[in-house]
Amino acid sequence: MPRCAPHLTIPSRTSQLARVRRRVACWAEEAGLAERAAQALQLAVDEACANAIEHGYGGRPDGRVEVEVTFREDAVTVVVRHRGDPYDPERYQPPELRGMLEGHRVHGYGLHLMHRLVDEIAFRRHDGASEVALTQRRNGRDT
Amino acid sequence: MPRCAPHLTIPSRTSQLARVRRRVACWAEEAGLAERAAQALQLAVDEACANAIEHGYGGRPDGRVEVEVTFREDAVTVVVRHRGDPYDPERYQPPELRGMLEGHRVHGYGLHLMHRLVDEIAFRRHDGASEVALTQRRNGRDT
Amino acid sequence: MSSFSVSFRPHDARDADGARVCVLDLTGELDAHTAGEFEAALQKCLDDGHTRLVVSGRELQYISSAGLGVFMAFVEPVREQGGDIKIAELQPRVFNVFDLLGFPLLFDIVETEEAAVTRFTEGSSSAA
Amino acid sequence: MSSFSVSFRPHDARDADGARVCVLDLTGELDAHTAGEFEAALQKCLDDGHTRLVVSGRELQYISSAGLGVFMAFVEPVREQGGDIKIAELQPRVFNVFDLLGFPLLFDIVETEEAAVTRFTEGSSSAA
Ligand SMILES: Nc1ncnc2c1ncn2[C@@H]1O[C@H](COP(=O)(O)OP(=O)(O)O)[C@@H](O)[C@H]1O
Ligand SMILES: Nc1ncnc2c1ncn2[C@@H]1O[C@H](COP(=O)(O)OP(=O)(O)O)[C@@H](O)[C@H]1O
Repeated sequence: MPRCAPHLTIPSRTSQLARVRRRVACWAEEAGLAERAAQALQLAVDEACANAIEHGYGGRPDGRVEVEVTFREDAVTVVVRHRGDPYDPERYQPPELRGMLEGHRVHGYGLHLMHRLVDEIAFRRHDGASEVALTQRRNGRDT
Repeated sequence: MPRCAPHLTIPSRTSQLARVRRRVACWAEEAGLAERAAQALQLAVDEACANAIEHGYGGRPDGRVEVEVTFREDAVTVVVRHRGDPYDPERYQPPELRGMLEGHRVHGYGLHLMHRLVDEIAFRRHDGASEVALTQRRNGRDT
Repeated sequence: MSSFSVSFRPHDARDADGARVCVLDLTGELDAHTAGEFEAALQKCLDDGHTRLVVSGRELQYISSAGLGVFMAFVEPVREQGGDIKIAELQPRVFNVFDLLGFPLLFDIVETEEAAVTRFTEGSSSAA
Repeated sequence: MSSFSVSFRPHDARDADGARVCVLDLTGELDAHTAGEFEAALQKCLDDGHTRLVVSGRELQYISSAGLGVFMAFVEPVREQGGDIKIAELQPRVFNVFDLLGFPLLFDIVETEEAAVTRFTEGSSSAA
Protein backbone atom coordinates (compact mmCIF):
# COMPACT_ATOMS: atom_id res chain seq x y z
CA MET A 1 0.00 0.00 0.00
CA PRO A 2 1.49 3.35 -0.97
CA ARG A 3 2.09 6.08 1.54
CA CYS A 4 1.79 9.68 0.60
CA ALA A 5 1.64 12.76 2.81
CA PRO A 6 -1.93 13.74 3.65
CA HIS A 7 -1.34 17.44 3.12
CA LEU A 8 -0.09 19.40 0.16
CA THR A 9 0.27 23.16 -0.25
CA ILE A 10 0.79 24.54 -3.72
CA PRO A 11 1.35 28.03 -5.06
CA SER A 12 -1.63 29.34 -7.01
CA ARG A 13 -0.38 28.30 -10.44
CA THR A 14 -2.14 25.97 -12.80
CA SER A 15 1.18 24.27 -13.54
CA GLN A 16 0.76 22.68 -10.10
CA LEU A 17 -2.44 20.87 -11.00
CA ALA A 18 -0.69 17.81 -12.35
CA ARG A 19 1.14 17.47 -9.03
CA VAL A 20 -2.16 17.63 -7.18
CA ARG A 21 -3.65 14.97 -9.43
CA ARG A 22 -0.77 12.61 -8.79
CA ARG A 23 -1.17 13.07 -5.06
CA VAL A 24 -4.90 12.43 -5.24
CA ALA A 25 -4.27 9.25 -7.22
CA CYS A 26 -2.02 8.09 -4.41
CA TRP A 27 -4.62 8.90 -1.77
CA ALA A 28 -7.32 7.14 -3.74
CA GLU A 29 -5.19 4.03 -3.97
CA GLU A 30 -4.49 4.21 -0.26
CA ALA A 31 -8.24 4.48 0.35
CA GLY A 32 -8.91 1.52 -1.89
CA LEU A 33 -11.29 3.40 -4.20
CA ALA A 34 -12.38 1.69 -7.38
CA GLU A 35 -10.70 3.02 -10.51
CA ARG A 36 -13.67 5.03 -11.73
CA ALA A 37 -14.29 6.59 -8.32
CA ALA A 38 -10.60 7.39 -8.02
CA GLN A 39 -10.50 9.10 -11.41
CA ALA A 40 -13.63 11.03 -10.59
CA LEU A 41 -12.17 12.26 -7.31
CA GLN A 42 -8.96 13.26 -9.06
CA LEU A 43 -10.84 15.33 -11.61
CA ALA A 44 -13.08 16.90 -8.96
CA VAL A 45 -10.06 17.98 -6.92
CA ASP A 46 -8.39 19.35 -10.06
CA GLU A 47 -11.48 21.44 -10.77
CA ALA A 48 -11.65 22.73 -7.21
CA CYS A 49 -7.96 23.73 -7.29
CA ALA A 50 -8.36 25.36 -10.69
CA ASN A 51 -11.30 27.38 -9.32
CA ALA A 52 -9.25 28.41 -6.30
CA ILE A 53 -6.40 29.57 -8.54
CA GLU A 54 -8.48 31.27 -11.20
CA HIS A 55 -11.42 32.60 -9.21
CA GLY A 56 -10.10 32.69 -5.66
CA TYR A 57 -6.76 34.26 -6.52
CA GLY A 58 -7.87 35.73 -9.83
CA GLY A 59 -4.85 34.20 -11.53
CA ARG A 60 -2.33 35.83 -9.17
CA PRO A 61 0.51 33.32 -8.65
CA ASP A 62 1.41 34.37 -5.10
CA GLY A 63 -1.47 32.68 -3.30
CA ARG A 64 -1.45 29.30 -1.65
CA VAL A 65 -3.90 26.46 -2.11
CA GLU A 66 -4.04 23.76 0.54
CA VAL A 67 -5.13 20.25 -0.33
CA GLU A 68 -5.76 17.82 2.47
CA VAL A 69 -7.07 14.30 2.77
CA THR A 70 -9.04 12.64 5.55
CA PHE A 71 -9.65 8.91 5.53
CA ARG A 72 -12.72 7.54 7.20
CA GLU A 73 -13.88 3.98 7.47
CA ASP A 74 -16.38 4.29 4.64
CA ALA A 75 -15.13 7.28 2.69
CA VAL A 76 -12.29 9.56 1.76
CA THR A 77 -12.58 13.35 1.82
CA VAL A 78 -10.28 15.84 0.12
CA VAL A 79 -10.53 19.47 1.22
CA VAL A 80 -9.30 22.26 -1.06
CA ARG A 81 -8.80 25.56 0.75
CA HIS A 82 -7.76 29.01 -0.36
CA ARG A 83 -7.62 32.44 1.20
CA GLY A 84 -8.29 34.50 -1.87
CA ASP A 85 -11.55 36.13 -2.79
CA PRO A 86 -14.67 34.33 -1.79
CA TYR A 87 -17.33 34.64 -4.46
CA ASP A 88 -17.00 38.07 -5.93
CA PRO A 89 -20.49 38.99 -7.03
CA GLU A 90 -19.17 41.81 -9.19
CA ARG A 91 -16.89 39.52 -11.07
CA TYR A 92 -18.78 36.29 -10.91
CA GLN A 93 -21.92 36.02 -12.99
CA PRO A 94 -24.11 33.02 -13.51
CA PRO A 95 -23.27 31.50 -16.88
CA GLU A 96 -26.41 32.78 -18.56
CA LEU A 97 -25.70 36.36 -17.63
CA ARG A 98 -22.12 36.07 -18.73
CA GLY A 99 -23.37 34.48 -21.91
CA MET A 100 -25.66 37.38 -22.64
CA LEU A 101 -23.03 39.90 -21.76
CA GLU A 102 -20.06 38.38 -23.50
CA GLY A 103 -21.55 36.32 -26.26
CA HIS A 104 -19.06 33.58 -25.50
CA ARG A 105 -19.82 30.72 -23.19
CA VAL A 106 -16.78 28.80 -22.20
CA HIS A 107 -17.10 28.79 -18.41
CA GLY A 108 -19.18 27.13 -15.81
CA TYR A 109 -18.55 23.45 -16.47
CA GLY A 110 -16.17 22.86 -13.60
CA LEU A 111 -18.77 23.24 -10.93
CA HIS A 112 -21.27 21.00 -12.68
CA LEU A 113 -18.63 18.36 -13.16
CA MET A 114 -17.68 18.40 -9.49
CA HIS A 115 -21.26 17.75 -8.48
CA ARG A 116 -21.47 14.81 -10.79
CA LEU A 117 -18.17 13.28 -9.85
CA VAL A 118 -18.32 12.80 -6.11
CA ASP A 119 -20.75 11.40 -3.56
CA GLU A 120 -20.69 14.52 -1.45
CA ILE A 121 -19.53 18.07 -2.05
CA ALA A 122 -19.55 20.82 0.53
CA PHE A 123 -18.69 24.50 0.16
CA ARG A 124 -17.75 26.45 3.23
CA ARG A 125 -16.41 29.88 4.10
CA HIS A 126 -14.64 30.19 7.40
CA ASP A 127 -12.26 32.71 8.94
CA GLY A 128 -11.37 34.20 5.60
CA ALA A 129 -10.79 30.84 3.94
CA SER A 130 -12.98 29.22 1.30
CA GLU A 131 -13.16 25.46 1.33
CA VAL A 132 -14.54 22.78 -0.91
CA ALA A 133 -14.75 19.30 0.61
CA LEU A 134 -15.02 16.42 -1.87
CA THR A 135 -16.06 13.05 -0.51
CA GLN A 136 -16.01 9.71 -2.26
CA ARG A 137 -17.46 6.69 -0.54
CA ARG A 138 -15.66 3.39 -0.80
CA ASN A 139 -18.82 1.70 -1.90
CA GLY A 140 -20.37 4.70 -3.56
CA ARG A 141 -21.80 5.30 -6.97
CA ASP A 142 -19.72 4.29 -9.92
CA THR A 143 -20.24 7.30 -12.16
CA MET B 1 -38.80 32.15 22.13
CA PRO B 2 -40.98 30.37 19.56
CA ARG B 3 -41.10 26.60 19.33
CA CYS B 4 -41.61 24.87 16.06
CA ALA B 5 -41.19 21.22 15.19
CA PRO B 6 -37.71 20.43 13.83
CA HIS B 7 -38.97 18.22 11.04
CA LEU B 8 -41.39 18.81 8.22
CA THR B 9 -42.38 16.50 5.37
CA ILE B 10 -44.19 17.97 2.40
CA PRO B 11 -45.64 16.46 -0.75
CA SER B 12 -43.68 17.40 -3.86
CA ARG B 13 -45.80 20.38 -4.81
CA THR B 14 -44.60 23.92 -5.17
CA SER B 15 -47.70 25.10 -3.34
CA GLN B 16 -45.97 23.80 -0.19
CA LEU B 17 -43.01 26.14 -0.49
CA ALA B 18 -44.67 28.94 1.44
CA ARG B 19 -45.23 26.56 4.33
CA VAL B 20 -41.57 25.58 4.29
CA ARG B 21 -40.55 29.22 4.33
CA ARG B 22 -42.68 29.93 7.36
CA ARG B 23 -41.15 27.02 9.20
CA VAL B 24 -37.63 28.13 8.35
CA ALA B 25 -38.43 31.62 9.60
CA CYS B 26 -39.44 30.09 12.88
CA TRP B 27 -36.26 28.01 13.10
CA ALA B 28 -34.13 31.02 12.27
CA GLU B 29 -35.76 32.99 15.04
CA GLU B 30 -35.24 30.12 17.43
CA ALA B 31 -31.57 30.04 16.41
CA GLY B 32 -31.26 33.77 16.94
CA LEU B 33 -30.06 34.47 13.41
CA ALA B 34 -29.84 38.08 12.32
CA GLU B 35 -32.61 39.16 9.97
CA ARG B 36 -30.51 39.11 6.82
CA ALA B 37 -29.04 35.70 7.59
CA ALA B 38 -32.51 34.39 8.40
CA GLN B 39 -33.95 35.63 5.12
CA ALA B 40 -31.02 34.19 3.22
CA LEU B 41 -31.50 30.80 4.83
CA GLN B 42 -35.20 30.90 4.07
CA LEU B 43 -34.58 31.59 0.40
CA ALA B 44 -31.84 28.95 0.18
CA VAL B 45 -34.16 26.30 1.64
CA ASP B 46 -36.95 27.38 -0.72
CA GLU B 47 -34.57 26.92 -3.67
CA ALA B 48 -33.44 23.51 -2.46
CA CYS B 49 -37.04 22.35 -2.04
CA ALA B 50 -38.02 23.74 -5.43
CA ASN B 51 -35.09 21.81 -6.99
CA ALA B 52 -36.18 18.63 -5.22
CA ILE B 53 -39.73 19.05 -6.50
CA GLU B 54 -38.89 20.10 -10.05
CA HIS B 55 -35.70 18.18 -10.74
CA GLY B 56 -35.79 15.39 -8.16
CA TYR B 57 -39.41 14.44 -8.74
CA GLY B 58 -39.64 15.97 -12.20
CA GLY B 59 -42.80 17.80 -11.20
CA ARG B 60 -44.63 14.62 -10.08
CA PRO B 61 -46.75 15.54 -7.06
CA ASP B 62 -46.59 12.17 -5.30
CA GLY B 63 -43.08 12.46 -3.90
CA ARG B 64 -42.09 13.59 -0.44
CA VAL B 65 -39.57 16.20 0.53
CA GLU B 66 -38.20 16.15 4.04
CA VAL B 67 -36.94 19.32 5.68
CA GLU B 68 -35.11 19.07 8.97
CA VAL B 69 -33.28 21.45 11.23
CA THR B 70 -30.31 20.87 13.50
CA PHE B 71 -29.20 23.52 15.97
CA ARG B 72 -25.60 23.72 17.01
CA GLU B 73 -23.93 26.15 19.35
CA ASP B 74 -22.55 28.30 16.56
CA ALA B 75 -24.77 27.46 13.61
CA VAL B 76 -28.05 26.16 12.30
CA THR B 77 -28.30 23.56 9.54
CA VAL B 78 -31.35 22.76 7.45
CA VAL B 79 -31.28 19.53 5.44
CA VAL B 80 -33.57 19.08 2.42
CA ARG B 81 -33.92 15.47 1.34
CA HIS B 82 -35.73 13.76 -1.49
CA ARG B 83 -35.84 10.26 -2.95
CA GLY B 84 -36.50 11.17 -6.54
CA ASP B 85 -33.97 11.21 -9.33
CA PRO B 86 -30.50 12.19 -8.45
CA TYR B 87 -28.92 14.26 -11.20
CA ASP B 88 -30.22 12.95 -14.46
CA PRO B 89 -27.49 13.63 -16.99
CA GLU B 90 -29.87 13.05 -19.85
CA ARG B 91 -32.24 15.65 -18.61
CA TYR B 92 -29.95 18.04 -16.82
CA GLN B 93 -27.64 20.14 -18.94
CA PRO B 94 -25.31 22.88 -17.84
CA PRO B 95 -26.91 26.21 -18.61
CA GLU B 96 -24.68 26.97 -21.58
CA LEU B 97 -25.55 23.75 -23.33
CA ARG B 98 -29.23 24.21 -22.67
CA GLY B 99 -28.85 27.78 -23.85
CA MET B 100 -27.36 26.67 -27.12
CA LEU B 101 -29.90 23.96 -27.54
CA GLU B 102 -33.03 25.82 -26.59
CA GLY B 103 -32.24 29.42 -27.22
CA HIS B 104 -33.94 30.30 -23.97
CA ARG B 105 -32.09 30.71 -20.74
CA VAL B 106 -34.31 30.88 -17.76
CA HIS B 107 -32.79 28.25 -15.50
CA GLY B 108 -29.79 27.81 -13.35
CA TYR B 109 -30.07 30.67 -10.91
CA GLY B 110 -31.27 28.65 -7.95
CA LEU B 111 -28.04 26.87 -7.41
CA HIS B 112 -25.95 30.01 -7.69
CA LEU B 113 -28.20 31.78 -5.25
CA MET B 114 -27.92 28.99 -2.70
CA HIS B 115 -24.14 29.22 -2.77
CA ARG B 116 -24.28 32.93 -2.16
CA LEU B 117 -26.85 32.81 0.59
CA VAL B 118 -25.42 30.48 3.21
CA ASP B 119 -22.13 29.94 4.99
CA GLU B 120 -21.96 26.30 4.05
CA ILE B 121 -23.73 24.14 1.50
CA ALA B 122 -23.28 20.40 1.10
CA PHE B 123 -24.73 18.04 -1.49
CA ARG B 124 -24.89 14.39 -0.69
CA ARG B 125 -26.33 11.22 -2.18
CA HIS B 126 -26.96 8.41 0.21
CA ASP B 127 -29.03 5.24 0.12
CA GLY B 128 -31.14 6.49 -2.73
CA ALA B 129 -31.76 9.86 -1.14
CA SER B 130 -30.36 13.19 -2.31
CA GLU B 131 -29.66 15.76 0.36
CA VAL B 132 -28.71 19.38 0.45
CA ALA B 133 -27.53 20.70 3.82
CA LEU B 134 -27.65 24.47 4.26
CA THR B 135 -25.77 25.94 7.19
CA GLN B 136 -25.90 29.48 8.52
CA ARG B 137 -23.56 30.50 11.30
CA ARG B 138 -24.88 32.67 14.07
CA ASN B 139 -22.03 35.08 13.62
CA GLY B 140 -21.55 34.49 9.93
CA ARG B 141 -21.38 36.75 6.96
CA ASP B 142 -24.14 39.25 6.56
CA THR B 143 -24.75 38.94 2.86
CA MET C 1 -50.00 28.62 -0.06
CA SER C 2 -48.06 31.61 -1.18
CA SER C 3 -50.30 34.51 -2.02
CA PHE C 4 -49.34 36.35 -5.13
CA SER C 5 -51.07 38.51 -7.67
CA VAL C 6 -50.11 40.64 -10.59
CA SER C 7 -52.19 43.43 -12.01
CA PHE C 8 -51.90 45.41 -15.17
CA ARG C 9 -52.18 49.17 -15.27
CA PRO C 10 -51.74 51.27 -18.44
CA HIS C 11 -49.83 54.48 -17.74
CA ASP C 12 -50.47 57.86 -19.34
CA ALA C 13 -46.92 58.06 -20.62
CA ARG C 14 -45.80 57.07 -24.10
CA ASP C 15 -42.28 56.67 -25.37
CA ALA C 16 -40.64 58.30 -28.38
CA ASP C 17 -42.30 55.81 -30.70
CA GLY C 18 -45.70 56.66 -29.25
CA ALA C 19 -45.97 53.29 -27.52
CA ARG C 20 -47.82 53.30 -24.24
CA VAL C 21 -45.98 52.50 -21.03
CA CYS C 22 -47.67 49.83 -18.91
CA VAL C 23 -47.15 48.99 -15.26
CA LEU C 24 -47.36 45.53 -13.73
CA ASP C 25 -47.93 45.62 -9.99
CA LEU C 26 -46.67 42.55 -8.16
CA THR C 27 -48.14 41.71 -4.79
CA GLY C 28 -47.15 39.00 -2.34
CA GLU C 29 -44.66 36.19 -2.81
CA LEU C 30 -43.18 35.26 -6.18
CA ASP C 31 -41.81 31.72 -5.96
CA ALA C 32 -41.76 28.51 -8.01
CA HIS C 33 -45.47 28.13 -7.35
CA THR C 34 -46.58 31.59 -8.37
CA ALA C 35 -44.05 32.31 -11.14
CA GLY C 36 -46.47 30.90 -13.70
CA GLU C 37 -48.93 33.69 -13.00
CA PHE C 38 -46.29 36.32 -13.58
CA GLU C 39 -45.23 34.55 -16.75
CA ALA C 40 -48.83 34.49 -18.00
CA ALA C 41 -49.21 38.20 -17.28
CA LEU C 42 -46.06 39.05 -19.22
CA GLN C 43 -47.13 36.80 -22.06
CA LYS C 44 -50.46 38.59 -22.21
CA CYS C 45 -48.65 41.94 -22.39
CA LEU C 46 -46.60 40.67 -25.33
CA ASP C 47 -49.67 39.23 -27.04
CA ASP C 48 -51.45 42.55 -26.63
CA GLY C 49 -48.47 44.40 -28.05
CA HIS C 50 -47.45 46.06 -24.78
CA THR C 51 -43.68 46.05 -24.57
CA ARG C 52 -42.84 49.21 -22.62
CA LEU C 53 -43.20 47.60 -19.24
CA VAL C 54 -42.54 48.77 -15.73
CA VAL C 55 -42.70 46.07 -13.08
CA SER C 56 -43.43 47.56 -9.71
CA GLY C 57 -42.29 45.60 -6.67
CA ARG C 58 -43.76 47.94 -4.10
CA GLU C 59 -46.00 45.20 -2.68
CA LEU C 60 -43.69 42.29 -3.49
CA GLN C 61 -42.57 40.67 -0.25
CA TYR C 62 -40.45 37.83 -1.58
CA ILE C 63 -38.80 36.54 -4.72
CA SER C 64 -36.96 33.30 -5.49
CA SER C 65 -35.01 32.26 -8.57
CA ALA C 66 -38.16 31.06 -10.29
CA GLY C 67 -39.34 34.67 -10.34
CA LEU C 68 -36.00 35.93 -11.60
CA GLY C 69 -36.16 33.34 -14.36
CA VAL C 70 -39.36 34.91 -15.64
CA PHE C 71 -37.68 38.29 -16.00
CA MET C 72 -34.84 36.62 -17.89
CA ALA C 73 -37.17 34.71 -20.18
CA PHE C 74 -39.06 37.80 -21.26
CA VAL C 75 -36.47 40.51 -21.46
CA GLU C 76 -35.14 39.38 -24.82
CA PRO C 77 -38.45 39.02 -26.67
CA VAL C 78 -39.60 42.33 -25.22
CA ARG C 79 -36.42 44.10 -26.32
CA GLU C 80 -36.61 42.54 -29.75
CA GLN C 81 -39.87 44.38 -30.17
CA GLY C 82 -38.33 47.70 -29.25
CA GLY C 83 -39.53 47.62 -25.66
CA ASP C 84 -37.98 46.94 -22.28
CA ILE C 85 -38.76 45.69 -18.80
CA LYS C 86 -37.85 48.30 -16.19
CA ILE C 87 -37.97 47.27 -12.56
CA ALA C 88 -39.02 49.71 -9.85
CA GLU C 89 -39.86 50.11 -6.18
CA LEU C 90 -38.20 46.91 -4.99
CA GLN C 91 -38.10 46.37 -1.26
CA PRO C 92 -34.52 45.98 0.02
CA ARG C 93 -34.96 42.28 0.73
CA VAL C 94 -36.12 41.64 -2.82
CA PHE C 95 -33.57 43.96 -4.40
CA ASN C 96 -30.86 42.03 -2.61
CA VAL C 97 -31.80 38.88 -4.52
CA PHE C 98 -31.67 40.64 -7.88
CA ASP C 99 -28.36 42.12 -6.85
CA LEU C 100 -26.82 38.81 -5.81
CA LEU C 101 -27.29 37.51 -9.31
CA GLY C 102 -25.98 40.57 -11.07
CA PHE C 103 -29.31 41.64 -12.53
CA PRO C 104 -28.50 45.35 -12.22
CA LEU C 105 -26.10 44.83 -15.12
CA LEU C 106 -28.85 43.57 -17.37
CA PHE C 107 -31.94 45.44 -16.23
CA ASP C 108 -32.78 49.02 -15.48
CA ILE C 109 -33.63 48.80 -11.80
CA VAL C 110 -34.75 52.13 -10.40
CA GLU C 111 -36.14 53.36 -7.13
CA THR C 112 -39.45 54.80 -8.17
CA GLU C 113 -42.11 53.97 -10.70
CA GLU C 114 -41.84 57.53 -11.94
CA ALA C 115 -38.14 57.16 -12.62
CA ALA C 116 -38.82 53.95 -14.54
CA VAL C 117 -41.46 55.65 -16.66
CA THR C 118 -39.08 58.51 -17.32
CA ARG C 119 -36.52 56.06 -18.69
CA PHE C 120 -39.02 55.32 -21.41
CA THR C 121 -40.10 58.86 -22.08
CA GLU C 122 -36.90 60.83 -21.66
CA GLY C 123 -35.44 62.07 -24.87
CA SER C 124 -38.80 61.46 -26.43
CA SER C 125 -40.40 64.33 -28.33
CA SER C 126 -43.88 62.85 -28.61
CA ALA C 127 -45.96 62.23 -25.54
CA ALA C 128 -45.64 62.28 -21.73
CA MET D 1 3.87 19.89 -14.77
CA SER D 2 1.26 18.36 -16.99
CA SER D 3 2.65 17.28 -20.32
CA PHE D 4 0.49 18.13 -23.25
CA SER D 5 0.97 18.73 -26.91
CA VAL D 6 -1.18 19.25 -29.93
CA SER D 7 -0.09 18.66 -33.47
CA PHE D 8 -1.66 19.54 -36.77
CA ARG D 9 -2.00 17.09 -39.61
CA PRO D 10 -3.73 17.86 -42.93
CA HIS D 11 -5.76 14.93 -44.18
CA ASP D 12 -6.14 13.87 -47.80
CA ALA D 13 -9.89 14.15 -47.58
CA ARG D 14 -11.92 17.17 -48.68
CA ASP D 15 -15.55 17.85 -48.02
CA ALA D 16 -18.28 18.68 -50.54
CA ASP D 17 -17.11 22.29 -50.69
CA GLY D 18 -13.61 21.14 -51.51
CA ALA D 19 -12.31 22.23 -48.14
CA ARG D 20 -9.55 20.12 -46.70
CA VAL D 21 -10.14 18.10 -43.53
CA CYS D 22 -7.49 18.62 -40.85
CA VAL D 23 -6.70 16.51 -37.83
CA LEU D 24 -5.49 17.79 -34.49
CA ASP D 25 -3.77 15.10 -32.42
CA LEU D 26 -3.91 15.72 -28.69
CA THR D 27 -1.33 14.06 -26.48
CA GLY D 28 -1.09 14.01 -22.71
CA GLU D 29 -3.15 15.92 -20.16
CA LEU D 30 -5.46 18.76 -21.09
CA ASP D 31 -6.15 20.83 -17.98
CA ALA D 32 -6.39 24.48 -16.93
CA HIS D 33 -2.64 24.80 -17.45
CA THR D 34 -2.44 23.33 -20.92
CA ALA D 35 -5.81 24.46 -22.33
CA GLY D 36 -4.16 27.60 -23.69
CA GLU D 37 -2.05 25.53 -26.06
CA PHE D 38 -5.08 23.80 -27.45
CA GLU D 39 -6.82 27.14 -27.78
CA ALA D 40 -3.86 28.57 -29.68
CA ALA D 41 -3.82 25.59 -32.02
CA LEU D 42 -7.51 25.96 -32.81
CA GLN D 43 -7.07 29.69 -33.30
CA LYS D 44 -4.28 29.04 -35.76
CA CYS D 45 -6.52 26.64 -37.67
CA LEU D 46 -9.19 29.33 -37.90
CA ASP D 47 -6.64 31.95 -38.92
CA ASP D 48 -5.34 29.66 -41.65
CA GLY D 49 -8.86 28.99 -42.88
CA HIS D 50 -9.01 25.37 -41.72
CA THR D 51 -12.47 24.72 -40.37
CA ARG D 52 -13.11 21.04 -41.15
CA LEU D 53 -11.46 19.77 -38.00
CA VAL D 54 -11.12 16.35 -36.47
CA VAL D 55 -9.74 16.32 -32.94
CA SER D 56 -8.18 12.96 -32.18
CA GLY D 57 -7.98 11.96 -28.53
CA ARG D 58 -6.13 8.73 -29.09
CA GLU D 59 -3.18 9.87 -26.99
CA LEU D 60 -5.16 12.12 -24.65
CA GLN D 61 -4.93 10.74 -21.12
CA TYR D 62 -6.92 13.34 -19.23
CA ILE D 63 -9.28 16.25 -19.70
CA SER D 64 -10.76 18.74 -17.26
CA SER D 65 -13.43 21.39 -17.77
CA ALA D 66 -10.86 23.89 -19.01
CA GLY D 67 -10.31 21.63 -22.02
CA LEU D 68 -14.03 21.21 -22.60
CA GLY D 69 -14.38 24.99 -22.50
CA VAL D 70 -12.02 25.28 -25.45
CA PHE D 71 -14.22 23.01 -27.55
CA MET D 72 -17.22 25.10 -26.61
CA ALA D 73 -15.50 28.37 -27.40
CA PHE D 74 -14.52 27.31 -30.91
CA VAL D 75 -17.42 25.26 -32.12
CA GLU D 76 -19.56 28.26 -32.95
CA PRO D 77 -17.00 30.28 -34.91
CA VAL D 78 -15.95 27.14 -36.77
CA ARG D 79 -19.54 26.30 -37.69
CA GLU D 80 -20.23 29.85 -38.73
CA GLN D 81 -17.58 29.36 -41.37
CA GLY D 82 -19.23 26.21 -42.67
CA GLY D 83 -16.94 23.85 -40.81
CA ASP D 84 -17.23 21.68 -37.73
CA ILE D 85 -15.20 20.13 -34.95
CA LYS D 86 -15.59 16.35 -34.90
CA ILE D 87 -14.17 14.44 -31.96
CA ALA D 88 -12.68 10.98 -32.39
CA GLU D 89 -10.76 8.19 -30.68
CA LEU D 90 -11.47 9.28 -27.13
CA GLN D 91 -10.28 6.97 -24.39
CA PRO D 92 -13.15 5.82 -22.15
CA ARG D 93 -11.98 7.90 -19.21
CA VAL D 94 -11.94 11.04 -21.32
CA PHE D 95 -15.18 10.24 -23.14
CA ASN D 96 -16.85 9.88 -19.78
CA VAL D 97 -16.11 13.53 -18.98
CA PHE D 98 -17.57 14.73 -22.29
CA ASP D 99 -20.56 12.54 -21.64
CA LEU D 100 -21.17 13.81 -18.11
CA LEU D 101 -21.65 17.29 -19.50
CA GLY D 102 -23.89 16.28 -22.36
CA PHE D 103 -21.40 17.07 -25.11
CA PRO D 104 -22.61 14.20 -27.31
CA LEU D 105 -25.71 16.32 -27.95
CA LEU D 106 -23.66 19.17 -29.33
CA PHE D 107 -20.71 17.50 -30.96
CA ASP D 108 -20.21 14.63 -33.33
CA ILE D 109 -18.21 12.26 -31.19
CA VAL D 110 -17.21 9.13 -33.07
CA GLU D 111 -15.01 6.14 -32.39
CA THR D 112 -12.47 6.36 -35.15
CA GLU D 113 -10.66 9.12 -36.97
CA GLU D 114 -11.83 7.57 -40.20
CA ALA D 115 -15.47 7.78 -39.18
CA ALA D 116 -14.97 11.42 -38.28
CA VAL D 117 -13.42 12.18 -41.65
CA THR D 118 -16.27 10.38 -43.36
CA ARG D 119 -18.75 12.67 -41.63
CA PHE D 120 -17.18 15.49 -43.56
CA THR D 121 -16.87 13.71 -46.86
CA GLU D 122 -20.01 11.62 -47.01
CA GLY D 123 -22.52 12.90 -49.46
CA SER D 124 -19.72 14.84 -51.10
CA SER D 125 -19.19 14.45 -54.85
CA SER D 126 -15.84 16.19 -55.09
CA ALA D 127 -12.80 14.70 -53.43
CA ALA D 128 -11.89 11.94 -50.94
N1 LIG E 1 -13.50 33.03 -5.23
C1 LIG E 1 -13.78 31.77 -5.49
N2 LIG E 1 -13.19 30.78 -4.82
C2 LIG E 1 -13.46 29.51 -5.09
N3 LIG E 1 -14.31 29.11 -6.00
C3 LIG E 1 -14.92 30.06 -6.70
C4 LIG E 1 -14.69 31.42 -6.49
N4 LIG E 1 -15.46 32.12 -7.35
C5 LIG E 1 -16.13 31.22 -8.04
N5 LIG E 1 -15.80 29.98 -7.65
C6 LIG E 1 -16.28 28.72 -8.13
O1 LIG E 1 -16.11 28.67 -9.50
C7 LIG E 1 -17.34 28.30 -10.06
C8 LIG E 1 -17.38 28.73 -11.49
O2 LIG E 1 -16.34 28.06 -12.05
P1 LIG E 1 -16.55 26.83 -12.98
O3 LIG E 1 -17.94 26.27 -12.89
O4 LIG E 1 -15.42 25.91 -12.77
O5 LIG E 1 -16.45 27.53 -14.36
P2 LIG E 1 -15.23 28.37 -14.89
O6 LIG E 1 -14.12 28.24 -13.91
O7 LIG E 1 -15.00 27.68 -16.18
O8 LIG E 1 -15.80 29.76 -14.99
C9 LIG E 1 -18.32 28.93 -9.18
O9 LIG E 1 -19.60 28.45 -9.31
C10 LIG E 1 -17.72 28.60 -7.85
O10 LIG E 1 -17.98 27.30 -7.43
N1 LIG F 1 -32.48 15.36 -9.30
C1 LIG F 1 -32.14 16.44 -8.62
N2 LIG F 1 -32.35 16.51 -7.31
C2 LIG F 1 -32.03 17.63 -6.64
N3 LIG F 1 -31.46 18.68 -7.18
C3 LIG F 1 -31.23 18.63 -8.48
C4 LIG F 1 -31.56 17.53 -9.27
N4 LIG F 1 -31.21 17.79 -10.54
C5 LIG F 1 -30.70 19.00 -10.52
N5 LIG F 1 -30.71 19.52 -9.29
C6 LIG F 1 -30.25 20.78 -8.83
O1 LIG F 1 -30.84 21.78 -9.59
C7 LIG F 1 -29.82 22.60 -10.06
C8 LIG F 1 -30.30 23.33 -11.26
O2 LIG F 1 -31.35 24.04 -10.79
P1 LIG F 1 -31.27 25.58 -10.57
O3 LIG F 1 -29.85 26.08 -10.54
O4 LIG F 1 -32.13 25.91 -9.39
O5 LIG F 1 -31.92 26.07 -11.88
P2 LIG F 1 -33.35 25.73 -12.40
O6 LIG F 1 -34.05 24.96 -11.34
O7 LIG F 1 -33.86 27.09 -12.63
O8 LIG F 1 -33.08 24.94 -13.64
C9 LIG F 1 -28.70 21.68 -10.27
O9 LIG F 1 -27.49 22.30 -10.42
C10 LIG F 1 -28.79 20.87 -9.02
O10 LIG F 1 -28.24 21.51 -7.92
